[in-house]
Order: sequence, then C-alpha cells, then structure tokens
Amino acid sequence: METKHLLTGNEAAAEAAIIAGCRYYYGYPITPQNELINYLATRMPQVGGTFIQAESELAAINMVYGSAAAGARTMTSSSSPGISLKQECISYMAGSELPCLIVNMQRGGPGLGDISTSQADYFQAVKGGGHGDYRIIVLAPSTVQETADLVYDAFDIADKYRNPVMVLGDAQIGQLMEPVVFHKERKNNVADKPWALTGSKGRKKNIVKSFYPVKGELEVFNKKLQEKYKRIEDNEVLFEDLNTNGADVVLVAYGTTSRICKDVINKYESGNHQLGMLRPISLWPFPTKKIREISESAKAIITIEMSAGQMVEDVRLAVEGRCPVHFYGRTGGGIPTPKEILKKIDELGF
Amino acid sequence: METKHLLTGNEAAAEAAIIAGCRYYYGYPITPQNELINYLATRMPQVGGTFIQAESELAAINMVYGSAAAGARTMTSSSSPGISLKQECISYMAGSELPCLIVNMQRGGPGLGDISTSQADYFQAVKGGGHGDYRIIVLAPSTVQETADLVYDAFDIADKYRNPVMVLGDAQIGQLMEPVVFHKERKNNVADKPWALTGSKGRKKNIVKSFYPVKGELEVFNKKLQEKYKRIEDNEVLFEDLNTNGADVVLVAYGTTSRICKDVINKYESGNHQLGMLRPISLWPFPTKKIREISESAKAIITIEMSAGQMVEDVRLAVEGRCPVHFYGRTGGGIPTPKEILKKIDELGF
Amino acid sequence: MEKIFTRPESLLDVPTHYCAGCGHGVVQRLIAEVIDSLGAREKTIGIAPVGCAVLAYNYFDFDMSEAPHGRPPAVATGIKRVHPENLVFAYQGDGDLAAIGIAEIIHTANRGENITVIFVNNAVYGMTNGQMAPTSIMNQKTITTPQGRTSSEGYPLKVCELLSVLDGSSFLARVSTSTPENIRLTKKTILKGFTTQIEKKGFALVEVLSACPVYLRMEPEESLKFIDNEMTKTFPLGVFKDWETNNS
Amino acid sequence: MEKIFTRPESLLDVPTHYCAGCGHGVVQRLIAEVIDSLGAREKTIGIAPVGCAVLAYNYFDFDMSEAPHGRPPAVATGIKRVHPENLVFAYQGDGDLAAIGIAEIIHTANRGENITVIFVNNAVYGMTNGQMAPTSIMNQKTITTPQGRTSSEGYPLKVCELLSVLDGSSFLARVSTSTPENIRLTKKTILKGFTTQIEKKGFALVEVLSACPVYLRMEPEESLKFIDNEMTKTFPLGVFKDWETNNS
Amino acid sequence: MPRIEINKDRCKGCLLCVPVCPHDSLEISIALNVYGIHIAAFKIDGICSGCTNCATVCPDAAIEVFKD
Amino acid sequence: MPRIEINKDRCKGCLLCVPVCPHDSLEISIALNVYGIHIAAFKIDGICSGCTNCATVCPDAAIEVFKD
Amino acid sequence: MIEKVILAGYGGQGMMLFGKLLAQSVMMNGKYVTFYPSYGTEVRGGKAFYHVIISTDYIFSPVIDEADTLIIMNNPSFDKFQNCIVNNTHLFYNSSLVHLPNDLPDDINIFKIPATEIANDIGNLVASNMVMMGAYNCVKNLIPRSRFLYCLRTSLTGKKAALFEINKLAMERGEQYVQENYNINYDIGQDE
Amino acid sequence: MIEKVILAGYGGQGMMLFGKLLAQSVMMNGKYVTFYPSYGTEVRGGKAFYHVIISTDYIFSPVIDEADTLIIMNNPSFDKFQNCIVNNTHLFYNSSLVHLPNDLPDDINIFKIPATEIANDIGNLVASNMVMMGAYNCVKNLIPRSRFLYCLRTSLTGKKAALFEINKLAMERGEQYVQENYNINYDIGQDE
Ligand SMILES: Cc1ncc(C[n+]2csc(CCOP(=O)(O)OP(=O)(O)O)c2C)c(N)n1
Ligand SMILES: Cc1ncc(C[n+]2csc(CCOP(=O)(O)OP(=O)(O)O)c2C)c(N)n1
Ligand code: SF4
Ligand code: SF4
Ligand code: SF4
Ligand code: SF4
Ligand code: SF4
Ligand code: SF4
Ligand SMILES: [Mg+2]
Ligand SMILES: [Mg+2]
Repeated sequence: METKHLLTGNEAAAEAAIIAGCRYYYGYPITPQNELINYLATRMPQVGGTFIQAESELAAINMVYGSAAAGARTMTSSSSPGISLKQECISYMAGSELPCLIVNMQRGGPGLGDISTSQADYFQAVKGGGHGDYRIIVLAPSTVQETADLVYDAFDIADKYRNPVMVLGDAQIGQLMEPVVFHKERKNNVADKPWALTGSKGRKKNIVKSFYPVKGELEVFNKKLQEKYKRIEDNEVLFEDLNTNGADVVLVAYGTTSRICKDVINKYESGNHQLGMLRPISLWPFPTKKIREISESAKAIITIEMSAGQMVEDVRLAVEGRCPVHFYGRTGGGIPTPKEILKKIDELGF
Repeated sequence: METKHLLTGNEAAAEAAIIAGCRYYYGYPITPQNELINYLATRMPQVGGTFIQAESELAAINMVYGSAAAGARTMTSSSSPGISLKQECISYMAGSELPCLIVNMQRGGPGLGDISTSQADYFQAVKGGGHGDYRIIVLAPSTVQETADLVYDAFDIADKYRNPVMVLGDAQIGQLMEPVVFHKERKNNVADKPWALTGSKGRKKNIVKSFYPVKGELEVFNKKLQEKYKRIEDNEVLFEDLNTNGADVVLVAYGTTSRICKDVINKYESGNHQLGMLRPISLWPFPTKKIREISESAKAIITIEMSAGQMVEDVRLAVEGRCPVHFYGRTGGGIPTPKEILKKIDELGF
Repeated sequence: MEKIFTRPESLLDVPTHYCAGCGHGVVQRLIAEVIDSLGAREKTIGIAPVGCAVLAYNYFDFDMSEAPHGRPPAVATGIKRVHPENLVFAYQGDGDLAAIGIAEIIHTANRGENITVIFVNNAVYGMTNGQMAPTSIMNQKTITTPQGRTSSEGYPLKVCELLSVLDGSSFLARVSTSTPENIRLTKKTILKGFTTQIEKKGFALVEVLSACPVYLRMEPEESLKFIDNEMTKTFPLGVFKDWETNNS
Repeated sequence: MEKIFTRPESLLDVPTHYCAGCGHGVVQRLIAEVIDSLGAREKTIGIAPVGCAVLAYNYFDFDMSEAPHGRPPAVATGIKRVHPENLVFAYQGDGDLAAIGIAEIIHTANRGENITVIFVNNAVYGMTNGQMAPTSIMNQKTITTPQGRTSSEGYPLKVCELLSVLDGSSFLARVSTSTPENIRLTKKTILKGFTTQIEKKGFALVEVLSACPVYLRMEPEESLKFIDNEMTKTFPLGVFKDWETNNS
Repeated sequence: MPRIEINKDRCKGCLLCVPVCPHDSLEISIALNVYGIHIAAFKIDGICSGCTNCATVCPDAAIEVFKD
Repeated sequence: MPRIEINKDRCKGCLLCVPVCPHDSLEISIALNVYGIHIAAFKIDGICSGCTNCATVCPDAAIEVFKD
Repeated sequence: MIEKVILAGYGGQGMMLFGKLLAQSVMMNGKYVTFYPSYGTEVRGGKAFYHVIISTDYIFSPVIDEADTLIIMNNPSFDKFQNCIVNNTHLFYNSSLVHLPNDLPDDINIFKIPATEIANDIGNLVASNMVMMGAYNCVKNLIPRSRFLYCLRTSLTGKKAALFEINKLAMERGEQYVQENYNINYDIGQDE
Repeated sequence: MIEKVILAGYGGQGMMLFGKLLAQSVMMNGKYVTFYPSYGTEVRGGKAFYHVIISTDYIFSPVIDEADTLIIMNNPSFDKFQNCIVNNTHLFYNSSLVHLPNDLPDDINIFKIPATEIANDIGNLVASNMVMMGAYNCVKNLIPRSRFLYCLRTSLTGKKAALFEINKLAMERGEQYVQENYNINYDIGQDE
C-alpha cells in the first residue's frame, strides 16, 4: 500500500518538487510558507541538492533565473509581499523564456496585511504583476494531495513551454495538514534543453536574454510569445466539473473556497436549484470555453472568492452577458462559510 | 500671454509637480523617463525641495512612503522594470492609505525588452501588480500639456482619497516635445492631514501602518478600502468623448494610441461608418458606464492598444456582449498606424 | 516613597506580544527612557520593522510608522527630509537590516542621513520561527541550518564593521543586553545615537546584541549567557566610529 | 610575419556599440584574452549587466546570460551551483553593482560564492546618459549633480574596501585602464580573478577603473588622465585581499 | 528600606530578574497568573537595596523600584 | 621591422593609441570612414618597435601588431 | 461518522502536538482527516487554534464553524469559539485557567478538567495538553491507546524522547479524571 | 499648412539640436509643433531619428509615416526611412556620407548637400547639422532667420556660446549652397 504522510501543503509541495527532480531551491522566509523553506533546508542536502536561504526574495528569484538558464529544474516560494518583490524578475524570466516553479501561499493584504488566508493575488498572478505582455501558467490546488500533484505537473509544463509556472495556494492550503501519497515512480521528465547555458563546447554559444533593442525585433519576439500563449490556452486548461451539466446555478471557485462550495453542494441536495460547481485548476489558462458553455444553459453563476472580486472578472469575460454573474467574497482572512453561500443562492430569488 | 515652453512630457510632468507643491522627489534613472529625474535634479534644489537619486527603485518608493507618511506631497517616477520593483511598496502605500504620485513612462517588455514605447503595463497599473485587494488611481495623458495638467490633478486626488495615483505615460509621451503652458496660479491645494506623522505634540500619537493582525480587523479595513474605491469609481471617472453619440463604430484608446485614433477619425470623414472615439483618461476608475452606454447603440467597438490586448478586457467587461468588441494592437515598440486602423475598420464588413 | 525605577512615559502600559525573556522588550524600554530623558516624546517619529518588533508602534507613545521588510532606513529618510527638526529613528532586526535591507542601510549610512538606527541583533529570524539570520554565528543551529551554520551559508555579517568603511557614517557602536551593567551601557549608547542626530552629526547606528530565547531554544537566562559567551566572540562590543572622538 | 597582438578568439569580430574611447571595450578584450589563455572558452559562462555593457553577450564568443539590473551576482550564483566545473563570471557596472545591486554583491561575496566578478567603475551611469553613480567622486559634475557631487548625495562607495570586511571574499583588487602598463596589470589581475575560481578559493572581484569619456564630457585621452589624477585619489589601486598571500 | 513592586499582569515569568539581585531576593512564585504562568515574586524575607538590577533586566517593565 | 594594421571598420577614432606610441608613429587621418569619422593611421614615416602599446589601449581591438 | 474538534489555547500549551497526534493516529486508522492550524497572527505569543476534522468521508472545508468538540485551554479561547457551540457539542475545558460563564446552553456536554493542576501534580506544567487528550479520547473513544502511544513515541525525537513517560502519564491521568468524575465507559485501551 | 520632417543620422551628428531649434522657432511663431525623438535603443552610439511636425492645426500623431521632408545624414538612415517617401517629398541628404540608390522615384525633390565637407571646410565637422538646416530652411522657407538665430543663441549656453558664430556660418553656407545649386528663391532673411 502507498504510504500516507500527514503533511502541510507547504511540505507536500517541497517533497513533490524533490520527486519531480528539482534540485535547486532559493527562498526567503515568510509566513505562511515557512514550512516549505524549512522543510527543504533539511531535505535538499539529503538528496545532494542546493538550498540557499537568499538575502531577499529578489535575490532568490534571480538565483532561480540563473539555475533555470543553466538548464536545471529550479524553484522558489514565498507569500504575497515576497511575490510582489519578484515581479520584475518574473517578467524577465517570461521574457527570457525560462522554466521554473514559483509557489505563492497567499496571505492577507494589501501591504503587510496579516498572515491569514486570502485569494487576493489572483490578478497579480494571472494578469501579470510585472511589466509587459507576458503570462505565467498558474495552477491552484485545493487539497494537500493536489498540491503535490500540481507541483509535478508544474515542472513538466514549465519545461515543455519554457515558461514560469506558479502554484497559487493560500495560507490555508499551505498550513493545512492532510494525508498525502507521493508517487515515487513518477518520471523525472527533465526536458532536453539545447538552449541552456552549459559552456559552448561542441556547439555555438547560447545566449539567454530578454533584450531586443533592434527596432522590430521585440515585436517579432512578442508575437512568438503570444503564439506560445495561444498554444498553452489551447492545451493546458485544467478544471474540475461538478454537476454543471444541467445545473441552473453554478458556483465557480478555486482552491480553498472550492472546498467550501463542495460542502455547499453536498448540503444543498434538497434545495430549489440544480446546483453545480466549476473549479478552475489552471487559473491561466482560464477555463473560458467551459464557462462560456455553462453560461449558455445556466440561469446564474456565482463566483466565490477570498477577495474583493478578482477571478469574477475572468468569469464575466467568459460569460459575456449570457447569464448574470454574481459574486460573493470575503477579504482579509475571512473565509466564506457554507451558510453565507447558501444565503447568496437564496437571494437569487428565482 | 501665457508663456509656451517646448518640453518633453517627462519635463512637463516634473515642472507640474513643482507647481503642484511637490517638494520631495525620489527616483532612480531609467530610460525613457530620464528627462524627468534629470530635470528635477536641477529644479528641486532651486525651489528648496528634496531630490534624492536613490540607490534603487525600491529605496525610492520607500522614501516616498516616508515623506507621504510625514504628510508631504511626494513622488517617484520610473519605467516598466523599475515600476515592477516598486509593487510591494505600492501595495503597502495603498494599505497604509498614503497619497503619492508615481509616474510610469512605459517601455517595451517583458523583461529588459527595449526602450521603445508600449502600453503593456496596463494590467499592472489597473489590476494591481502588487499583492492584495487594492487599487491605485491611474491617469493617462495623451499630450504633453495634458501630462502637466494630470500631474496637478494627481496630487489633489491622491490627497483627497489618501491613495497613490499613477500617471501612466509611455516612451512617446515622455520623450515627445510639445508646447506646454503652466498654470502658475494653480492653487497648491495641500490637504489638511491630521493623520500624518509630525511628532505627537498636542495630540494623541499617530500610527501609519497596513498591518491588521487581530482577527477580523483586516476584513473591516478591506471593506473600508472597498468603500473608498467605490466612491472613487463614482466620482473620479475621466474620459474624452469624440462623436460617440450616434456612432456605429467606436474606437477606444488612451494615451499615445488615442492620438492616432483621432487622426483616423479626422481622415475617415468620407467612410462607410459613423466613427466615434472614447478616450479613457482615468484608466482606473475606468469609464465603464460610458462604454456600457455606447455599447447599447454602437454596432462595433474597436480597442486600439500598444499591447497584446489589456485594456480591451475592461472594455469587454463594460460591454458584456452587447456588441462585438474587436482589438487591434501592436507590441514591442510598434505603434499602430492610421492605415492599419482603417484596415481594421474595413474588415468589420458591415 | 520615591519611585526610582518605573516604566518610562514614552512606553505605554500595555502587554507586549513578545515571548518571555525576549530582548526586544528591554531595548524598547531603553529607547523610551532615552526619549523621555531628552524630553523628546512629542517630536519623536519612530519606524517599526517587519519582524518580531512589528507591533512596536503599539507600545511606544509617540508617532510611529510601519515600513516594508528591510526598508526602515528609506522610510526614515523620507520622514526626516520632511521634518528635519524631529527626532527620527528606525528600529530594525537582523533579518530586516542585514539581509533584505542591507542595500538601504548601506546607502542611508553612506548618505550620512541624519537619523538614528537601533539595530537588534538576535542572531536569528524570530518572527518567522527561527531561520538563520545573516548574523547567526558559525555552527549555530537554526531551522534552516539544522546541522549548524557552515561557511557554505556564508559568514556572520558584522554590520558595525561594514558600515564603518563608509564615509557617511558618524556613530557606530555595538552593545548588549546580557547584564544589568551592559543594559545601562546600552542606554547610554542609545542616548549617544540620538544626540548624534540632535547635533546634526549624521548617521548613527547602535547594534544591540539581544536574546531570542525561543529560537535559540534556551531558557532566557541561558540565552543571555549565549550573548556573552558566544555572540561577542563574533560580534565584539565597542564603539566602531564616533564623530566626537574621531574614533573610527 | 608573426602576429604578436590580435583580437582574442573569445571576442567576436563585430563592431561594438560603445562610444569612441569607452573603457568597456578594453576590459572586455582583456577578459577574452584571459579566457583564451586559460583555454576556457568552451566552459565559460558570462553574465552581462544592464548598463552600457548590456550587449556584451553579442561580443564574447561563449555562453552568456542577461541579468536584471543589479542582479548578476545572484544569477551567477544560480548558474554556478548547477555547473560548478564551469567558469562563471559576472560583468557589472558601478550603478549595477554598487547602487541597485549592492545587496546581491555583498551577500554573494559573504557566501564565498566561487565566482568571478569584473566590476567596471567608470564613476557614472553611462547607459542612462550620465547620472551620478555611487562611485562618482566628490565634486564630480553629472546630470543629476549639476553643481558637482556633495556630501548630501553621499560619498563615493569604495567597493573593494567594503567587501574586504566580509569573511567570504577571497580576492579583491582594484586596477585601471589608464595606461598600457595599467592595462597589462589589469589583465594579470583578471587572470588571478579567474584562477581564484578555478582553484575553488571562492569569491573574487576585480574592480577596473575605466573611462566614460562621453559623460565625463572629456576627450578620451583626457578621460584616462581623469582616472589617474582624480579617481585614484578616491579609489587607490591595489590588492585588497588575496587568499594566496593572506593579504587583507 | 527600598522595595520593589512586580506587576503581575505584565510579568511573563522569564525569571531574568532572579539571578541579578545581589541579595537573592527574587524567586519564582507558586501562584499562576491568568496565562498559567508562574510569575516572579519578592521573597518574604528578601532584602532590597534598590540597586534596580531586577527592573533593568526585566523585558516587560514589570518591576518598579521605590526608595524613601 | 614590426608593423601594425588598423582595421578601419573597427576604429572609432578615439585616438587613444596616438599618445602611447613611444615612436610617435600614429596620427589622426584625414580620410573619413563611413560614419564620417577620422580614424587613426600609421604615419608614412613612422617607426614601429612592436611594443603593442597602441593595440593594448585600443578599446575596439582595431589594431593588430606583427613581428618577423 | 464525522468529528469536528477545535483545540484552542495560547502558544506553548501544546495544542499543536495534541492536534497532530490526534490527526496522525486517526489517519493511520484509515480515516480522512484534516488538521488546520489557525495562528492568531504573524506575531509571537499569540493564541493558537487548531481545527481537526476526522471523517469516514472526504472532508470539504477544514474550517469548523459548528464544533462537535471544543477543547479550551484559556479564557480568551472560550470567548472566541463560544459561537461554534451547537446542540450536543462536547466542551472540554481546563478549569485550572478557564472560568465559564453561567449562562451556557443546557444541551451541551461539559467536561471540567483541572488539566494544569493535574500536570503540575505530576511535575510537568506543559503536559496539560496530554491530560486533555486523555480525557477527550476517553470520552470520545476515537483512537486505540496503543496507536496513540506509538504516534506519541515517534513524534518525540532526540532530546524530547525522555518526555515520553511523563506525557503518557499525563494522558492516563486525563483518562482517569473523566472516568472518575463523569462515569465514562472506558474502553479505549483495546487495540484495533 | 502641415510640414512633416524626419531628421535621421547617428548620435553625434547634431540632429537633436536641429530638430529642437526648428521646433522652438516655429512654436514661437505661433504654429503647432511636435518634436519626437525616436532613439534606436537604450544603447550608445545608436542611430538618432527625430520626427518634427509643424502645423497650423492640432497635431494628432507625432509619428510620421509619410514625410514631407526627409533629412538624411548617413546611409543606414536612408535605408530606414526610404519607405516614408511619397509624392513630392523633399529629400535633403548629406552627400559627403550618403550614397543614394539610382532607382529613386521621379516625383520627389532631391537636394544633394555635401554637408560634412562644407562643415569641414569652415573648420567644424559637427556643424554639418547647421549646414543642412540652412539648406532646408532656405528651400522650405519656414522660419525667419532672425527668429532662428535667436533660438540658436539662447540654446548655446555656457561654454557652448562660443560656437554660435561657427554654427551661424554653417547655416549660411547651407543656404548659399542650395541657392547656388538649386535656383532657390531666397527670402528667409526677412523678419516677421
Ligand atoms: C517582503 C517580506 N519578506 C519576508 C517577510 C517575512 N518576515 C517577516 S519578519 C522576517 C524576519 C524577521 O527577522 P529579524 O529581522 O531578525 O527580526 P526578529 O523577528 O528576529 O526580531 C521575515 C523574513 C515579510 N513580511 N515580507
Ligand atoms: C530596474 C532597472 N532600473 C533602472 C534601469 C535603467 N538603467 C539601465 S543601465 C543603468 C545604470 C548604468 O550604469 P552602470 O551600471 O554604471 O553602467 P555603465 O553604463 O556606466 O557601464 C540604469 C539605471 C533598468 N534597466 N532597470
Ligand atoms: S521569537 Fe524571539 S525575538 Fe521574537 S518575540 Fe519571541 S523571543 Fe523575542
Ligand atoms: S556612455 Fe560611457 S560607458 Fe557608455 S558606451 Fe559611451 S563611453 Fe562607454
Ligand atoms: S524579569 Fe520581569 S517578566 Fe521576567 S520574571 Fe522578572 S518580573 Fe517577570
Ligand atoms: S532592586 Fe536590586 S536589590 Fe532590590 S530586588 Fe531588585 S535586584 Fe534585588
Ligand atoms: S585606439 Fe583604436 S579605436 Fe581608438 S583611434 Fe586608435 S585604432 Fe582607432
Ligand atoms: S606597436 Fe608600439 S611602436 Fe608600434 S605603432 Fe604601436 S605603439 Fe607604436
Ligand atoms: Mg532577528
Ligand atoms: Mg558606470
């Protein structure tokens, strides 16, 4: 039988990274992701990997830039304010087409906020907190097990598309302990990287860069990037569909709030409506098509977030007015309760 | 007669800041905003102000945090990569409700990109490049004169709402020279700031902070913030309307691209369509209501940007499917030409 | 009866969130005592760091600002430039000052910014539960150096020594909270840190070796011995620069 | 006829974008000569800064990476950890290294990271058209110090002196490109910077005083005199730390 | 005679005051405060010379010292 | 006799090579290159001892030195 | 079967260990489980709250708003979680430190445990957590004692190994206390 | 009236000053004007391009795609802006450095000015910009000479003031050259 471990999401992400072949971790402490960095401080040396507690989040992400440019699977992790500090380099990595994993266990904001849970970095993650037209792939787990599973995927997808991938959790996912099973046999699918910096022996020199000063070149490069993003949108959308087929009211929620919505659906059996839920797992690329489809038959969609309303914009962009899109959110560490969500459903008044 | 000065947008912004009573400037060089920092290096000392060339963009915005907390009108300026570095502190300033002006003269991205013009930091500016649910007010000038005018407004609005304001230009606006007239008589409307740190003489101590560790407090604070944002959305929307009334095709563009659209409208007189243009001046708050109104009668909207498609999302969110929203954009320094836009209009095929 | 020792006026009578035996409490009381002795409560503006001392603004009874992690010197600069006649100080931990904020402290010192920095070196990240700090000493076990700090994590960063190279720094001293005598000396040194500012002599920094018993995993009393017996070997006490004596 | 001086193999035969008389050209040729002399072209990985030398990756004929402004030491760390047997160096300007990137250089040096840094100190921001650098000397006129640098802008930052305080640094030297003799010494010193890495002795930095005639607003020849007559007063040449002689 | 007062709402029981008293007049109390902590106490037969050592080391400003 | 060659596509006319020649054998040329720059030239009657000074200071690696 | 337990005390009262041991033991017994720490703040010495949910089915939200069991170690904790009390909630409280109000609902089960005193008696103040654990498990009968002791032993490593016996003893005293005072049918000794 | 001029050379050929003086002079004469520098890159020694638009009406885009006038100082600049040539474009080029292809359209007006040589003759290589300026203004007749000289004088401050005479001379030589070679009606001397 597979061994079950009782681990936090932070620890599960760390161990999964090891299993996925990541041997270069650079990070800086911040609550609520400390269990991740703390875990790897012990674990990386055990597997002959590199662990550096960097002097800052900036230094950490730039070390990631280096190891990614050198061809290795590499990662960093932080929480909201620390992720903000990484934005310049994330834009550089997207511009240099470097694969890596960034874990963000979101906390309350803005500013120092607090260390309670939050989903208010959605915009930053999916619209690009850095400068320029770039995208990072964003995966949002809702359980500790899924955190581990998405970390494996993250490394594979990052290598496949030469693009940074973010696993977007929150304080709850990061600190929650649940049983998790690791798939030890998982192939360490390290892609062949002819573009990587390894010394130019036996080949022409490689250059890793995002600078395109010659007039016109940057536009050509941006077109290439946009084509890649189109491919990712076509191929890498992930979601969980819970009875949306035929549902007249559909909840849309990811990560922590999706669990609560599941609870609602479970509790709701005897309600007035046919309830369904759509859980985006990839936040970018967003399951736009699926939601459009849903909006063609549903009478209402309610987006549930721990924010003042961020993902709901992507839902509205998908729905384009075909059905009303409602929103219920809590901020600053508040977690929507099943009761509150049921009340919101009741208020629909049809 | 008013004196006309031939100045770059960068210089006009700098001089306007002085006229608006800003005496604390902190910045770090970066093209294409160098004319701004260079100008103030000479000008600030002349008016007894403080000019610090900081060691980094991070230091600069944190000095702004300090001077704003101390109650002064203060500003920083940069361009895309430098603005990315400021995101953590911008979130802090929003969270500490501190007024300031941030000027971003956008350049090509992602990463180092190039120094040509761009509008690809729209998402970062209006959705929040930093962490948490916050908003900064974003004003986008399209001429050198308007750059000066919006800088005055920016300081007033920032003080009125205790909120950071960004003037979002681009390499073209920043480096373009045009005649500009300064309104010397403009009132230096420095708001009364009882919350500012001045020493606690004769009153209870003040605290400037964004940390709300006591459970529930952060949510209360976030609600207060959201209410403020609602007030701003109700009161501070700015746009220019060019013949949208009765138009069947409406161009939506801001800043640099809006000038080209004006040219198109000028040239188009004899075309098939009744052409109009809506130029958002405040990008947040966005003229959502106005665009909704337009979408009720227009047959098509075309959003023109120097990006892969950013503001178009806000246009779509306003339109909600009421009419088709098309997009034409150039990236990496490419500026849409009148010809290209006319072609796009022709392709509408109705 | 005369009170010969009591809570200073600048320190509010509220419970702190610090662990039992934490050095932050001592240092903050000393700052309050010094501010009182200067009669400067109403013109003082302090900056609290992100670190265990984050809530210092709740404890001092004068104007206080938060600063993003590592940036108190920049925030202090922004405040001081607006209010040059106020007494402006930044309170920082070792992670805050010597790791993420090393750029800001160096350049603020180098500009000779007329502010005072109180630097609490407890050789560990308290707030985030015990990771290595830039000032963790060799072989010190922390949660991120479970085998003890080795050279591959770099060496303990000697802040006073580093800043003394800069032409802009005016007063630099390292003191400790390990004994009543040392605490009294610390108070005098903090006073000097503030008078340096009052006399417009430029940048002053007082490094205080302080205990974090929780993440040293020691009883409070033992943690003070650790300062005396271990920390001072790496971080010798003393004045590293003094504009008055031209000692540098 | 025998060629006794020619373009090194590691330097591609392409025109550079540098202004006439710019020191970057000399320093980059010297690096290429040293890499050639070590027979290391195929195992070298360089990092170009953001600054006038940003396009260095087009001129060297070996693997090269960009780095965000100020971060070459962190990027170099990330590369070196993956390829410890390759020769990894970061090339940085004074704005890049001593202003925005001061945190990274200090901590990389302090970790004793086994890399080589070539630090081109031209006392000004070339790329962005002539602003003050942390290394601008007192009274130097730049576009942001139109009256000349005064103490209120802080003092020239002496990088070798600063890093020599850190236990992690192994080789630190300051050289110049002002004369043929100095250039030859610079080459030898750069060689030592690389052999330090090859022999796994840890962090090496070579600071090269270099001319930016355009933003010194001088003829190239005059700008070299400025190095000898003015810059070296603030930035004395010499070896500041050497693992071999234990000089520090 | 000088004397001290320990504020039991402020005392966290770190016991740093105990070893610094030249007269060994401080001890850990048996009673618990609301947090379940044994706080410091002045010994029934303790002598105080008003040296202020205990107050000086107390991280919680929990000790006041009085003199005639 | 040693001699030098100046690559006129690389020379930017900075003239740093001129003062370092011990034989004063370099000068500014009258001819312009495609950028409109007067480049450096070896004097018709110049002497070269192959000291490599000129090549050493040249920021554009524009000078090659030859010896028998 | 579902059991939702809130553990609440201040940092240092060992609620973390209590929760982890509980979660681990039931996980090994094949149950679904979530263990959610909800720290007060990023700040020292704050309160420490843990939500443990044990279920035979998939667990949706790890956050508890209606508790089957409340384990309360100090007064502020009670104030905070009072509103999680519903019909039939089991309330265990450390009566050495906590004073309950008089107006509690009738339909709940209250267990008054002088945990700090008991722990003090056996010479280890911080073992009050294991006293509560013993009492709780004795009443709720969730974990075979051998399983629990196994987890306790493996979680106390290094220098802490020496604390096993005292913790075991504390747990037994907790069991004993509820048996003596609340007429509990004591069968948790049996192995699976 | 609208006049769209592209000035193109490499950094150091003084196109910036040319453009600024032109813009300033016409602004003072009450025209709308935009002056847009479009640097090649953040990189040294790049090409330097400037777009100047002069108009009696509000100017929409400061970027020129169809030029009324092209002023070309080196070959790469010509290659770059060739596609901005339309019917009746006036092309001024520095024939000391630029070689035009043979297949140019017939309907454009070409002015071949050996500006570098002329500037060299009067002893200041970098004054080639003012030679071109003189030629251009003489042909297009936009700015009264007095206005232009006023702007030139005020823009040359400090040490540069000494350069006024040589720049003025260069401008005059440019005027002279086109008059002699292109039969231009010379009336720009008149004041407003
Ligand atoms: C940008 C950012 N990074 C990281 C953190 C998390 N964090 C908070 S305090 C701290 C370090 C605390 O150590 P120190 O400065 O030594 O203070 P102490 O708690 O030891 O007094 C860290 C890493 C944060 N809040 N923000
Ligand atoms: C984050 C960021 N800030 C600022 C810039 C603009 N910038 C480019 S190079 C540079 C400084 C150049 O000076 P230095 O490092 O001394 O190099 P030099 O050009 O003198 O060789 C600056 C400020 C940038 N590209 N990115
Ligand atoms: S963790 Fe350490 S530094 Fe923080 S309050 Fe506790 S003892 Fe003090
Ligand atoms: S600006 Fe200065 S540093 Fe840059 S290329 Fe020109 S001379 Fe060299
Ligand atoms: S030092 Fe203070 S807090 Fe510590 S035990 Fe003594 S009185 Fe209590
Ligand atoms: S004041 Fe001195 S003598 Fe008195 S109790 Fe305190 S330490 Fe002892
Ligand atoms: S040093 Fe080189 S580039 Fe300069 S003039 Fe001489 S040959 Fe030309
Ligand atoms: S090699 Fe020496 S002697 Fe020959 S030309 Fe060059 S500098 Fe003169
Ligand atoms: Mg610390
Ligand atoms: Mg420089």
